[in-house]
Amino acid sequence: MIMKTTSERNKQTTLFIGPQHPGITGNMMVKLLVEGDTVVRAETHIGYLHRAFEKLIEQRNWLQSFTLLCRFCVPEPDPMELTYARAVEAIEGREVPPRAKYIRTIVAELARIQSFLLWYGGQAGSAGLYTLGQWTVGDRNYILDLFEDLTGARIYHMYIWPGGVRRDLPKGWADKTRRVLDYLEKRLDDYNRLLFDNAVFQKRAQGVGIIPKDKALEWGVTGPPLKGTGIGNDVRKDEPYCAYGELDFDIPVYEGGDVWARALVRRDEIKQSIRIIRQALDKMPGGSYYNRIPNPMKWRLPAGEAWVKTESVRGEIGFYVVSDGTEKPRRVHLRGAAYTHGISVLEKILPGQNIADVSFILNSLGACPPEMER
Amino acid sequence: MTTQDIIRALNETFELKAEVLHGNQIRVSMHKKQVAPVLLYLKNQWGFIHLDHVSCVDWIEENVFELVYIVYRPQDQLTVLVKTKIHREHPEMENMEGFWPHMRTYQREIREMFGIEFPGFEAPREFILEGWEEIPPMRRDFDTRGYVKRTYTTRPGREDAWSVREYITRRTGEKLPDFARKYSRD
Amino acid sequence: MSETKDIRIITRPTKEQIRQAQIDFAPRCTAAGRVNDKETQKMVQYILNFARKHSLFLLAYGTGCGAIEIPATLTSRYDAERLGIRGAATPRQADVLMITGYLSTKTLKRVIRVYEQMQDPKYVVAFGSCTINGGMYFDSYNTIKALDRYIPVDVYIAGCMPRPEAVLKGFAKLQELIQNGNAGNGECYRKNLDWYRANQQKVIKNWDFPDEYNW
Amino acid sequence: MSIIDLKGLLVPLGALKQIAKEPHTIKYPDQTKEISERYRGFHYNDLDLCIGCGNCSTICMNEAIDMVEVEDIEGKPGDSGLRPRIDYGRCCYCALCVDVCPSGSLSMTADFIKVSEDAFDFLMIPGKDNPGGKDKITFDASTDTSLNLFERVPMRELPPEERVQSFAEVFLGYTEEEARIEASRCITCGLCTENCPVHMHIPEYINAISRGDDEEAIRIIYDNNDLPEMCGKVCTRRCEDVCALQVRGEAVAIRWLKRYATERAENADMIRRIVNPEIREPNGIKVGIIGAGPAGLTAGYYLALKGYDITIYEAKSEPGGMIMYGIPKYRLPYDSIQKQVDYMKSIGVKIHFNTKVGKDISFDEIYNKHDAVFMGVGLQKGYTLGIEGEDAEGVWAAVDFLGLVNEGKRPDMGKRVVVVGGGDVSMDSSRVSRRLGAEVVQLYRRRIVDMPADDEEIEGALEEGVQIIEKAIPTRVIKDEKGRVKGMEYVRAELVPPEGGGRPRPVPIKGSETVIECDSIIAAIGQKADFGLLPEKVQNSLTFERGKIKVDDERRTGYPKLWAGGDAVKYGRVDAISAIADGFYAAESIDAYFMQVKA
Amino acid sequence: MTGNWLIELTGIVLTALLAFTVGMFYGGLRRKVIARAQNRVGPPVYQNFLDLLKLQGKTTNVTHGLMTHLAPVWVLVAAITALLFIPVLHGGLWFPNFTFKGDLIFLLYLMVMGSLGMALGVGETGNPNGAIGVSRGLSLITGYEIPFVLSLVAIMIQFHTTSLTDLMHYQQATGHWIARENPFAFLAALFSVLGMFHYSPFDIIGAPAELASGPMSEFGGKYLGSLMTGGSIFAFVKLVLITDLFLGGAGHPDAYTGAAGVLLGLVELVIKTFLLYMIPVSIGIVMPRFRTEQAVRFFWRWPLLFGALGIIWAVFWK
Repeated sequence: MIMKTTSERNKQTTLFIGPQHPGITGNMMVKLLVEGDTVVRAETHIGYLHRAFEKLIEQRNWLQSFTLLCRFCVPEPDPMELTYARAVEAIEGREVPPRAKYIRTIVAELARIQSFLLWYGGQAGSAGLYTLGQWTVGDRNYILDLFEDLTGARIYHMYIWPGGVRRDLPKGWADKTRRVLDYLEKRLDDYNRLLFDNAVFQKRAQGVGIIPKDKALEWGVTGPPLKGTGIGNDVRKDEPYCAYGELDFDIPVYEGGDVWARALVRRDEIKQSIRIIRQALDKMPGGSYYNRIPNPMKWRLPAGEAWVKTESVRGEIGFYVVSDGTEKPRRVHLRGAAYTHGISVLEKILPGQNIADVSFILNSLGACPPEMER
Repeated sequence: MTTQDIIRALNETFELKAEVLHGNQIRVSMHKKQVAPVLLYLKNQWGFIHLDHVSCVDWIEENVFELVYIVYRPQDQLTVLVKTKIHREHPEMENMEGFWPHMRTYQREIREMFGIEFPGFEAPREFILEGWEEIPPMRRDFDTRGYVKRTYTTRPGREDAWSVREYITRRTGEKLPDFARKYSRD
Repeated sequence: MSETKDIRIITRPTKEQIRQAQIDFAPRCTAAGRVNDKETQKMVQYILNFARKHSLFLLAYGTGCGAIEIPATLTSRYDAERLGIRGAATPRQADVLMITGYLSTKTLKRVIRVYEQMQDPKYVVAFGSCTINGGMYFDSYNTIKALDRYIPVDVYIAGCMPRPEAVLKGFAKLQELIQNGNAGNGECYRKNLDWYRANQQKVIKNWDFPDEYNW
Repeated sequence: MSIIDLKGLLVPLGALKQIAKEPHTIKYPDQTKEISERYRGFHYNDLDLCIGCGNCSTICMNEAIDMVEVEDIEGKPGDSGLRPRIDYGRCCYCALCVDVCPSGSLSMTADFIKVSEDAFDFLMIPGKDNPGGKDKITFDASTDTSLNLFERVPMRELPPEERVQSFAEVFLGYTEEEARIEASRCITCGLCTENCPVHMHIPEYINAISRGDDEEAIRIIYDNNDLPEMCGKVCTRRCEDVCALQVRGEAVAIRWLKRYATERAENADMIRRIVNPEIREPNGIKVGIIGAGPAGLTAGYYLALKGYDITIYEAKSEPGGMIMYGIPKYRLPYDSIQKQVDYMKSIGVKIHFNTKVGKDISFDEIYNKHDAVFMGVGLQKGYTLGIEGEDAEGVWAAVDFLGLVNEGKRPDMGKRVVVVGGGDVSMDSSRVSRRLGAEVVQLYRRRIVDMPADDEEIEGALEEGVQIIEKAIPTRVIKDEKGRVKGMEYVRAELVPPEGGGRPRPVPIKGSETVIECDSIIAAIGQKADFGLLPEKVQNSLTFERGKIKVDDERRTGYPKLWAGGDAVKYGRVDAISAIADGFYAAESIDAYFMQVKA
Repeated sequence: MTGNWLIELTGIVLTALLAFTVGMFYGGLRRKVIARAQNRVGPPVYQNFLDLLKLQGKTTNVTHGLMTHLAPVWVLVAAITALLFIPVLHGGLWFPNFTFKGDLIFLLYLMVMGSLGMALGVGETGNPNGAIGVSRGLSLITGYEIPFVLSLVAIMIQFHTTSLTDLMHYQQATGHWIARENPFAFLAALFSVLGMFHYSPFDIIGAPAELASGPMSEFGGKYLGSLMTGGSIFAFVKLVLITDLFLGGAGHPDAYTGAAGVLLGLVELVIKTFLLYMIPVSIGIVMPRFRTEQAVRFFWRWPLLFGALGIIWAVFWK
């Protein structure tokens, strides 16, 4: 078959990266038309993880939906819960106690760190450096342990719900968190020496997968890829939610728009996240952690709509939530960051790249297939 | 620049009724013919260069689809929700894939999930689904549970379950009339 | 009051009926015909099974959310490689197909293809609730509900998602089955191919692959 | 980059120093990591604590939880007898079921490993299949973290000082908002219906209220209760005793919600319009009913709906029987009863007032005139104290006293009143006496907590200044020379648990006699029926038990074509809702009987 | 070597067995070392044997044609043939070899043979990943072969011989390793070894994240087992070759005699080859993968320079 296509397309080969492919995080397919080692055209095919969440949510009530939502994007469930909770609170006008806001901030930032650690593994692994992945994914377990202590689960926490958070911080959790952060900070140096000081990685990453700065916003690029082009937009700073307005942190910005710049942004983001968590732990207010909702089976929201955005690891995610005044949502529509990154942006920047870099670029954009197709 | 300026500009230029939704979010509804000019106006004149989201809501009771285009201006975090309603029978919307590159993705999704056509839009029809033969699944009249029942098999072994209400009713001999039953659980 | 009991007997299935429905649900030939326990099986078979159980190549195919705990299982904290479990890049080299959670119909099509490409003895490990009875997505139009209707399954692991410990326990179970000669359903699949195909085609409406894909 | 980046080649080699370090690996299964204290693993259910309400099954969006029959567990009021079974082919471990469990029996454990080659192996009845889970509970919901709302919306009431001034209604009823909130607390399990004698459709009408469909709620209520407004105010609300929320918190205010709903219908016409019952064509069968109490009215109403020709004979001048004459107006205003009786009349129920059977009309006449007779005569006579001096002037039977007051009379009770007893009637007597301006002392044989009276009533009485002396047994009424009551002697008692077990028995303590001075004494120690209206041959064919008529499940007496109900029969408890149940089921039975005759 | 064919045959079998065992154990050790560097325990050292046994125990096989069928055999044969022309132990009676004048050049050819066979086999499977992998492999070979050849040429010039045995004789007679005599040639060869082993950063042929497993994509079961065996023997061949060329080889006809001598020689061989093997392994642990053109460029820069320097050194030495 390959011979046929080769002759037909005149030295051009069709190559399928995925859906079963070690270089793909999650489950998607990039159909490449390659000439030699160079990509001529790229097409993203999704739908392999479509679970029809948005249809299912129409069948669930407002509280039941929150268990589904965290499954939108597997590596990073918490921003989904957070965004949904904020959207519901916006429609209902429900207040969130300050303690809950701080706890939410910590959870969101821990989720960011663990997701970045996973990304380290993916980014280095797609370049063939498996050692780093073994370290970071192994150390990620320490954060998952924290989650386990706090929420009762490793991956799907189902912890942030409308009105606040589900349980209070357990005893000794803050100290444990600090210890883990100290450990991580030390390990981060190890990671960076292995990855960022590595001549081969620098060679691989620099000048690859460039997103032009002047097009970035129009292309719908957000999050680390946007900061890697030199534009420092971040929802946490622009429209502070949770406790971000009261905490001190910086938005790392690097010029270049290539994989390297994006990697540097992520490297610095982890440090900022550690800083945010430390501050939040220090400033943690007392009081209630949960503004009780009515009986969930009979909880009705007033008719209305809300559009709420959150800065996730991959970029900004948003929920468009519509209530028609019943117990069930009319529509909960997710705008995932990967929605643009994994499809339109990827298709735009892949042509001209080496096929060796396809999954490398895919990882650096933070494409998350389950988020794209829901 | 404030929300009021945008609202005034929209209202004066297009004779619309824009209003504040939450904080610095503006909501504006219009006829579907106006959507493209308004979006272009917002993008080019006012710097709403970031298309945040395109969503569709099925209001089956009113027999309309509501399309929502959310654009965002990064300088001062202003958001405009441009909304329009289109008829559910033969729904059509203007093809705006040239405005933003990811509009294409959104339009493909909406075409597949709601069956809204965009004349002149030439992307492959299959996007997320494969070999779909029913009505577009996100339409509210698509009965996902019925479809599941027809198509898939669930594991047997749970048929001995009781509804608590029914169980007690049988025990006590209570006769639950039909008009009351619809308020029962399950 | 007495009549209610009668209604129950008429309208509700008995335990035996339920059990029968379960038996009829999917072919079970794991134990049929090729039980070779320690006493009867030949030495060679025993040694081969020993090697098989200690050398499991997993196909790197993240079909669902469960894929997120696979890295954790394979990396330094839980290190499945010390048990001989490691990843393989292509179906030809793999022994174990992990169905990590829900399967959308679109993925199912690829999974079937991958499963058929794998070489005997091949094992299928099903992760999480979704593979057993639909899990969270029991009313979703796009995911299958019971995996053993479409491909034979050796081991199910409960959880959503199964923790790495549970995953390792699942592999331990698989190893036990392999040693006893009870794992590996490729033969069963071929024998009941018509039945499986009928089920598969019921949910996969478009059975053709893209042209270039048919290598 | 320089031509050779030595640093970039050498620095990463530093990673090799990890070779010398101890691996981070946890060698599962030889080593295990401790599972955190909040882990959400498999479920555990405390089968004794579980009440089978099925709320877990309802909240589960994955339909993972079935309610199934479990060996060795029998249903009883307040426990459906079903227990949750969880399908781990569905469960997503969200623990919403734990958070909504009203009894707190369901929790999650640190167990999470279940591996099987059989896909049918993943159904588990928590608690039964993992009895060891109790020691591994990691995730549970306390009353603080539970999603159930354990606190009831408080009912607005008059302040005690104001109450004692008049017979104005004490409880003011829920506002619409309060009712919606209170109704939304209900988890719609339906356990309460079992304890209701008439098995009202409680979850359904509460759900209707919570959804804002008050008129639907009224329709559902009238389906098997024709005196709901009365019930909404004075029902003994045994449903609330078995409410799922009552296990760990306050029961849903079922009675107040019923009251809220029924009060939406302001008059008989509105009731008629809202309920809009289906009335069958008249079938010409005549049924006579003796007594316009709750039992009689109910039987009459439901038979009338079925097309029967109903005539009720009532001795008094007002309908309602005991609820009219026995319950003080501050609890049940006159209008409430009148409204409902008017509605019944509009259905076609005929009531002959001031017609005392046995005096104005003979039983035989009624029996001959009608095809069937239902008798709901109630308990009209109070028990006497049975102690020395009880014939003194100023010693009242509570029934007589309350009847008199409800008729609008204001008997002179003097300054100090002693009430004897601990039931609802005694409370009514005490509180009415307070309203008549007397100081009230109430004597009860056991402790206050043992009182059969409604807690709300006891509380109200205490608030209004009624002094309750517990563990006090009256021994003697002290008369003055004119034969009037001057005081009462009582003796303190101690509670001795009987040998066979059961309720502790009060035993007098010798030498603890005390005398309290008083002007009147009200004996509220129970009532008995008066069957003088029945001819001897009828009486002979009936079975009596403890002074009450024995009836079968369908409220048939031993005498042909005679049904009986209400307080005067030995079936269920003595309260209005039981009487309504008697009337309701008697009506069904009568209907079934004639259907059979016809066929 | 003497004409006793029985001893020779035993020698051949023993050599092959030795190469196979040592190669497989090295594979296991490599996995263990990598695991420890990655903070984990790693598989047992004998893991590769289990893997091989399992692969051979696969009951079904898929073939795409004759060449696919032959490719693993080809690789295996090439490996064993190459092995036979390498003096495993210098002067050891039981580990003979068919060295002859000019065997170095012959070896050069033999070592490419394996890859060539693979290429032909993969071509028939039609898997695009395999095809790309093969083309990458061929580019890579052109990359590392040139410095390697230059380094060999330098030695040939320097010592006026194309016979491995002669080189070993020289080293053992003088006690000077060629690594010392011509360090530039040694460096060039060392860099080439990095490429030959296809470990990071030169694992571009079977790069999992890019090409699934490249040429191996369509080979499973017994094919993969044969490839694995061939690979293990090849690894041993490469290591022994470099040891013989630059590190003095192992065994000494005078110092080690009899069974004890053979054993001591083997110990020396294992130590030398293992240390040598650890070089590509360590680099593989810490380096990500090059792109193909980067890899080729890498070889054509420093290794090539070292090779050229080696020749200059050889010409002007003495």
